[in-house]
Amino acid sequence: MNLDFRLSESEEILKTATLNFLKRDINKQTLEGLHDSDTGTNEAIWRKVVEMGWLGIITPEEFGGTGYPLTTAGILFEALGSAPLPGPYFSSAILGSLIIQEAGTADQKKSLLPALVEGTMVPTLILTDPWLGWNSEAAQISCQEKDGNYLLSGRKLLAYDALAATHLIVPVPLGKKRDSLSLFLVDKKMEGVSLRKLPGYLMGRAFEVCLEAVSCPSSGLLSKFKRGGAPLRKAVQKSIPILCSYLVGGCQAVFDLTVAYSRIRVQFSQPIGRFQRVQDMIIDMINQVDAARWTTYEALWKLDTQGTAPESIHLAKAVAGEAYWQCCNLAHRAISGISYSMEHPLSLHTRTSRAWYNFLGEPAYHKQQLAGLLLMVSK
Amino acid sequence: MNLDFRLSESEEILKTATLNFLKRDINKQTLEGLHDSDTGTNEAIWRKVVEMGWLGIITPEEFGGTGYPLTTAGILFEALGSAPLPGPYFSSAILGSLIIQEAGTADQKKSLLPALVEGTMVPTLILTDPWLGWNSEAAQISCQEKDGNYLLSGRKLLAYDALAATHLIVPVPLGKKRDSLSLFLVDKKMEGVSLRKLPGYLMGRAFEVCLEAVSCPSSGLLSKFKRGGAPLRKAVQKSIPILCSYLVGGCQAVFDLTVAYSRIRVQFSQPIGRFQRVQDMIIDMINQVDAARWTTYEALWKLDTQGTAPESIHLAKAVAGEAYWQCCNLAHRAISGISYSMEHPLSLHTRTSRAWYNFLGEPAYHKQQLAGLLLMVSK
Amino acid sequence: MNFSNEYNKEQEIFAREVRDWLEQNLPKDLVKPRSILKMSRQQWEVRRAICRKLGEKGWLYPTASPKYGGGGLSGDLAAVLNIEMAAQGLSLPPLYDSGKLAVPTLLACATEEQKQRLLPPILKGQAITWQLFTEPEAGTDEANQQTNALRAEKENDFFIINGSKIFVGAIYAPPDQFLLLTRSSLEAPRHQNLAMFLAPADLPGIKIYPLDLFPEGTLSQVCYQSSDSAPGVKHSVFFEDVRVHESFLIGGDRDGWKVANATLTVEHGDREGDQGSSGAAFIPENHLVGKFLDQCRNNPEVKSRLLQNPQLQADMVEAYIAGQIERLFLMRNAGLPRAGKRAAYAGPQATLTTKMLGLNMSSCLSRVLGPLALTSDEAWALEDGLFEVCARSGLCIAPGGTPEALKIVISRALRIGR
Amino acid sequence: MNFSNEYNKEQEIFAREVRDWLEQNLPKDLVKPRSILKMSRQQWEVRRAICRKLGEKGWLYPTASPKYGGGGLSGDLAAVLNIEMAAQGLSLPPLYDSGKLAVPTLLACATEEQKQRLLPPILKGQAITWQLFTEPEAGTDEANQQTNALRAEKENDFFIINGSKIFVGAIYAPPDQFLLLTRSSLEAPRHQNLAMFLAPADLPGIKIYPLDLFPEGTLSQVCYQSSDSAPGVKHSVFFEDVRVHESFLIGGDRDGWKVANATLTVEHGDREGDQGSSGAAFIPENHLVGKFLDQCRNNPEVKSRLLQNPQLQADMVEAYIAGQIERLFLMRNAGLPRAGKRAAYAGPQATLTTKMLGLNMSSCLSRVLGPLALTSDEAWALEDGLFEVCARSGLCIAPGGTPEALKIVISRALRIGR
Repeated sequence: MNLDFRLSESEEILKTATLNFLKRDINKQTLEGLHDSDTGTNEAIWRKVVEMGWLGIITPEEFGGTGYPLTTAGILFEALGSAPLPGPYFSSAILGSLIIQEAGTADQKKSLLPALVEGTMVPTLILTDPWLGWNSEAAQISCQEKDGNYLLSGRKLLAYDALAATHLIVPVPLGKKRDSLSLFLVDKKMEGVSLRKLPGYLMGRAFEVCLEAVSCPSSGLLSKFKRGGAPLRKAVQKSIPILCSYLVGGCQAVFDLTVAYSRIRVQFSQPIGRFQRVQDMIIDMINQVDAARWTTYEALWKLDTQGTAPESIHLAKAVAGEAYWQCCNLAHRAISGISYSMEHPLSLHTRTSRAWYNFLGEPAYHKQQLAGLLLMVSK
Repeated sequence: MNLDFRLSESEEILKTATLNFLKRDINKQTLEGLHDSDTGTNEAIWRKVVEMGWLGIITPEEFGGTGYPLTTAGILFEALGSAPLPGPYFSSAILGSLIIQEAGTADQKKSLLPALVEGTMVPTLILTDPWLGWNSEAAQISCQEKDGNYLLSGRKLLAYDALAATHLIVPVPLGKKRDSLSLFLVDKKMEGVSLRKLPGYLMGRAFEVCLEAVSCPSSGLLSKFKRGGAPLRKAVQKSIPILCSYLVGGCQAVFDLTVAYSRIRVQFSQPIGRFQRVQDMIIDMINQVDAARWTTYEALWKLDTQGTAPESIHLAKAVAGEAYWQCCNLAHRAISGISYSMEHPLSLHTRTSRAWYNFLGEPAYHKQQLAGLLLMVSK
Repeated sequence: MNFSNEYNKEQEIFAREVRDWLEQNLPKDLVKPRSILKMSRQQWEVRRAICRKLGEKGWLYPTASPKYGGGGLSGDLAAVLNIEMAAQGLSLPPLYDSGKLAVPTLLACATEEQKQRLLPPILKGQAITWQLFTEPEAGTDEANQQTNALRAEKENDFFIINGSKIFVGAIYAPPDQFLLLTRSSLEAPRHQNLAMFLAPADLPGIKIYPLDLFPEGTLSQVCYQSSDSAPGVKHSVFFEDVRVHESFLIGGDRDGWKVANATLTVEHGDREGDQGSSGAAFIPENHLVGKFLDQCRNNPEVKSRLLQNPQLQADMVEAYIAGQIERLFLMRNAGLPRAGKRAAYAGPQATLTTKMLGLNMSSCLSRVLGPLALTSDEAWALEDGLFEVCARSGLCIAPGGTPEALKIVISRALRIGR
Repeated sequence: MNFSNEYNKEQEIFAREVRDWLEQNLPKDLVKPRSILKMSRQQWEVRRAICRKLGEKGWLYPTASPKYGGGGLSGDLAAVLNIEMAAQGLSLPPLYDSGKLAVPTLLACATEEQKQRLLPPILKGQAITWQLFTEPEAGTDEANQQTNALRAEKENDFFIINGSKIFVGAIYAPPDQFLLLTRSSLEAPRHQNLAMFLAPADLPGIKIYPLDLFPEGTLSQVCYQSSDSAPGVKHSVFFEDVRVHESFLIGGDRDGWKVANATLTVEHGDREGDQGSSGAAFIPENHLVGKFLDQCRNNPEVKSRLLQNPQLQADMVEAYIAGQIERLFLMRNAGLPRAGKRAAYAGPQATLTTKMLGLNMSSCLSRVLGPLALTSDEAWALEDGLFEVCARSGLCIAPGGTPEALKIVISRALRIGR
């Protein structure tokens, strides 16, 4: 028993620096603008993000990154979630980097990862289809070989960060076996690629992506042909707890602003936090915040020390995804009136909690996976 | 639109008479004794029950009953649930009578139903097995023909009211088809029948029944051979909302005693009902009580006017079963300390809510049935 | 007992009359907007015209007394009218109008002279009313009014009004009049310091600004009947030295809280006191739950999601159960008073049930239907964008009383709270 | 960060020492009863003897100061001791003893003379203590004491105690002493009118009666570690003119509430203030959830129920999740103080979580396992009757603070409540 819940020195520095940056460079108006934009970022911010090294946080040093453990990336994304800062940072620095690390050839890593770290190559995974959840069977892009190139055609919904990205990572199913798919890295500039943002206040930056006979050279094949399933799954698994960290940061911020309001808002001649009904909402919130936080931390720790942690990953996303959603609901109930204003900080969290709820598997999906693990695994 | 939620005159009279009887003849000590007994009743009470006509409430007049609609029986059982009065009244007067009415031959009805109404023949259905729920596939009794008789062997768990009964209605599966089963009426005095009560404070009067080569004459066959499934299911369906009425009576009583206590119990110099946390428990309770009541009433009304009402029946049992359980939980939380005493009226309700929770299908079973109906039935 | 919701003979005859009348009188250019925010001013005017026509016929407030311009219909026939309007995609009234709160308030508290002057314009559809109770400092605590209405020093048959209201009104300002709660004394104790007005909305010194809120109204307003009667947009209203004559004061100078309670009782769900539009026996289907279950049943992709993840079936069943309970509570509330029984908690209980159902549905939709429940995309949105609107509006449970305010009312009705 | 719960080298060496000692010192006739109510007096005496042996060794209250008879061990080594005891089916202490509340109370509030006189008997396992706070009129409102302890008119170094306590103690009365909260003044204001005693239990005028309750203790007492430390039976204690010398008074005549709070903080879940037996880093597995999941996994009939009704799988997963969250909260509470961080709400939050988990489990068991979860039948009961005990004890969430009392404490810690 060597429980130790301190942050490392570099984690403390990273956390402070990130929170300072958010405080100094991202004022309320900027933040609202980013949320209403189609990319979630802008050039000035992007330059600073590259400077601060966010994009290379888990990319190995040999490729220009800092190669921090996942836990450290979790600390960064927890800080980002507290804003909540939008932008393709998770898509590129975490999910994109991990896919390239897991699936790419030595040459691809050498050429792609440094560009990713420097922010000139921004990949995003085009995975989630409606109805079928996020797992790889869902992919619906067809692929034909022609003159040594691959012709990709099809339509994908709910491609997150597709406008901010320079490249799309497109899984293409080939054959009936679960893992039998290929991963293509498609340059968005290629002919036949088109995007359309899906409207909806709570939708987040999700796009419909249309590929019309996009001609992808064999060098754009990230994994070996038909061998993309396993590395993709591994990358997604490792990414999930970092996404959860972002949600934890959001939960905590929602909790904090609700508590602060409950101390100053007076009704019936006393702060509303004195009323048991409001207290119960706040207690419900802190229980969910803490559950999200500690399931996430443990999943990160297990991944960093043991490499895999299927139960913990499912647990973290099931708990954190639901927690963020419900904390926003509870905060709206506690704060009421003004919280429905688009100018209230809560509304940004509410949008974010909805947008990320289904990404990489909604809580119900992960609970179903847990049920499978609990019932099939003999102790 | 002809909404009318008044009780009929005979229903009002029945309700008043029943509540008066409970008040006058069943004092606290008697009631506790009945709950601790193995039959739930005694000779004196049984005589009065026969006099008051409870046992014949839904048995047609031609067989000595009063032939009231199911709704009227619901009013009676709601009153009984408010005590809560134990005893084999539901098993005999409702479930037993309906099975004989649905499955019995003309001769059987003529011989059995008058005896049932007079309280000399007391049937109980031996149906619920552990694990497999209450539906007829669950039966695990084997049957052999020998010299024109049937030899029944096997063990059944969770046979309710088996000690108070004179006869056991035993479903025996014969073949693979769902409805392919036979219903035997087994006289408990027959050789080879043995009973053992299952211990447990919350268990109710449930028995393990053992049949060792019990020789049942062909006249003991209630339905036609292998044709017992459909009438059994029909009888069970009609019975469920009346069982729900009993649960509704229990819910309401638990609510009433909790509200009364919250008005007089003083902590922090005020009645605890003034505290929002206690109020919220009470509001949660009344919501559940009313949901149980009105889903039950509507199911009864539909059965009386339309003959079937599958959704409404599943809805009523899902809601009422859970409501009674949860109302008891909430009442224990609101009342706390003294409510854990075996001498507190709540403890009788808590026992009863647990004992009936699974009988004729636990809420989860009925919700699963609803899911099936919702998904398969095209509008 | 009788739970039947079918028309009897008298009701069927009246229904035919209503159908005929609607066929002849509904404008041909009536278009159902996708969401209240997409209703054009022109379409709003079309509905305004329908109001007037209904008002002339006495069908805008069908149960109100004909003496003042109401229809004098029974609750059952009013329910028929509601059902037939709903079949045309219209609610009653067919746009947002706090007249249905003002009418019972006037009937309970106004003088006979005021009734004769103020009721007909409402009942005949000539005047649209906004309820102006909520203020920045008066949310759940509605008695905490800071908008002052003080008698002028000279001409003291006039009040001078200063202050502001928030979260009021609906799309397309201004209305014709305000049902306006104010503070009439700076000294008198709480609950004895208020005054209520039904005042014109076009007096000098009144300014109205729209608010940027992300829901378009509560879920029940948006989804229940027809989105036409949802607020769509809420406003701030500012009063600067606005002069209002005492002939618009309802009740006495210090009676505002008593008068407000005549309004709030109806708003919190007491159908019995509701002399407004809805027939006492009108049990609306929960449109949202119905459409959601349709998707589960009939959309093969949703169905396959449900079959692949059976835990989602539990969400579906809970939505079904909640919808049934809500329907039965409303039915009970309609039917029990006729049986001579009445439970004071029943109205707010049903309203609370509806609100919590809305909140839960806003989560249930995303869980079961997935992220497409959040988009209003013309090509991909389900049920023409209904769910996207609901995902936002389900969160909005404050208007008409927060759940916490309703729980205070219920606790009082159960004689445990103060 | 480090979530590892495995022994390091020092811990492994100590664990071996403990295992050896236990093997040599645990009586051979130690039998684990099916339920606390089935523990014979003889078996209780066996545990009583183990207490004394542990006490001599300093292992009964391992982290307490050796100066008074404690073990002086680090929290981690105390945790090892707990884990090794649990492996033998024993908790620490191995029977119900409010000594673990009395010890931190004495350390915080007693005089040095009192510490030297009163601590050793507890720490050495010679004296069993019952906490006597709850009264008929003092439940959640623990300051509302009606048991009077008034100084005698003559010999005013003695207090005369009159009144009664309820829901106190455990199976096999009497204990050796009471941690007794009383009212010491009929005039002084609330919170300044109380006095605390650690008084002998055998004084003239004390009567103890068992109560007929259907649970055998809270679920965490019954299921967590070992049912040995569950109360099993609760009692009423009556005081009639009982004379107690002031040397047993902890703190001043009017300091009872302050002293009680030193106790309540620990009882509500603050492990940091807990100078009692349990090691700060000891994270017990939730025994009940574990056994329940075992059934789901390994009992073919339960598994078939789960596969037939997938909605039940949701219950199973919720139980798993709740168990994990509880474990992580306890782990956090053990680990955070070492990181120099402390959240005042964290202790009562974990206690509340445990209580609500118990309440929910008592329903979950019946839903998933069916009615057999309710029987204690020798032939049919699952897990040797554990679930039957839990179905009753899960309902019992009052002892040690109702959820409502804990929410008051949490709200105060979050600086929103008073």
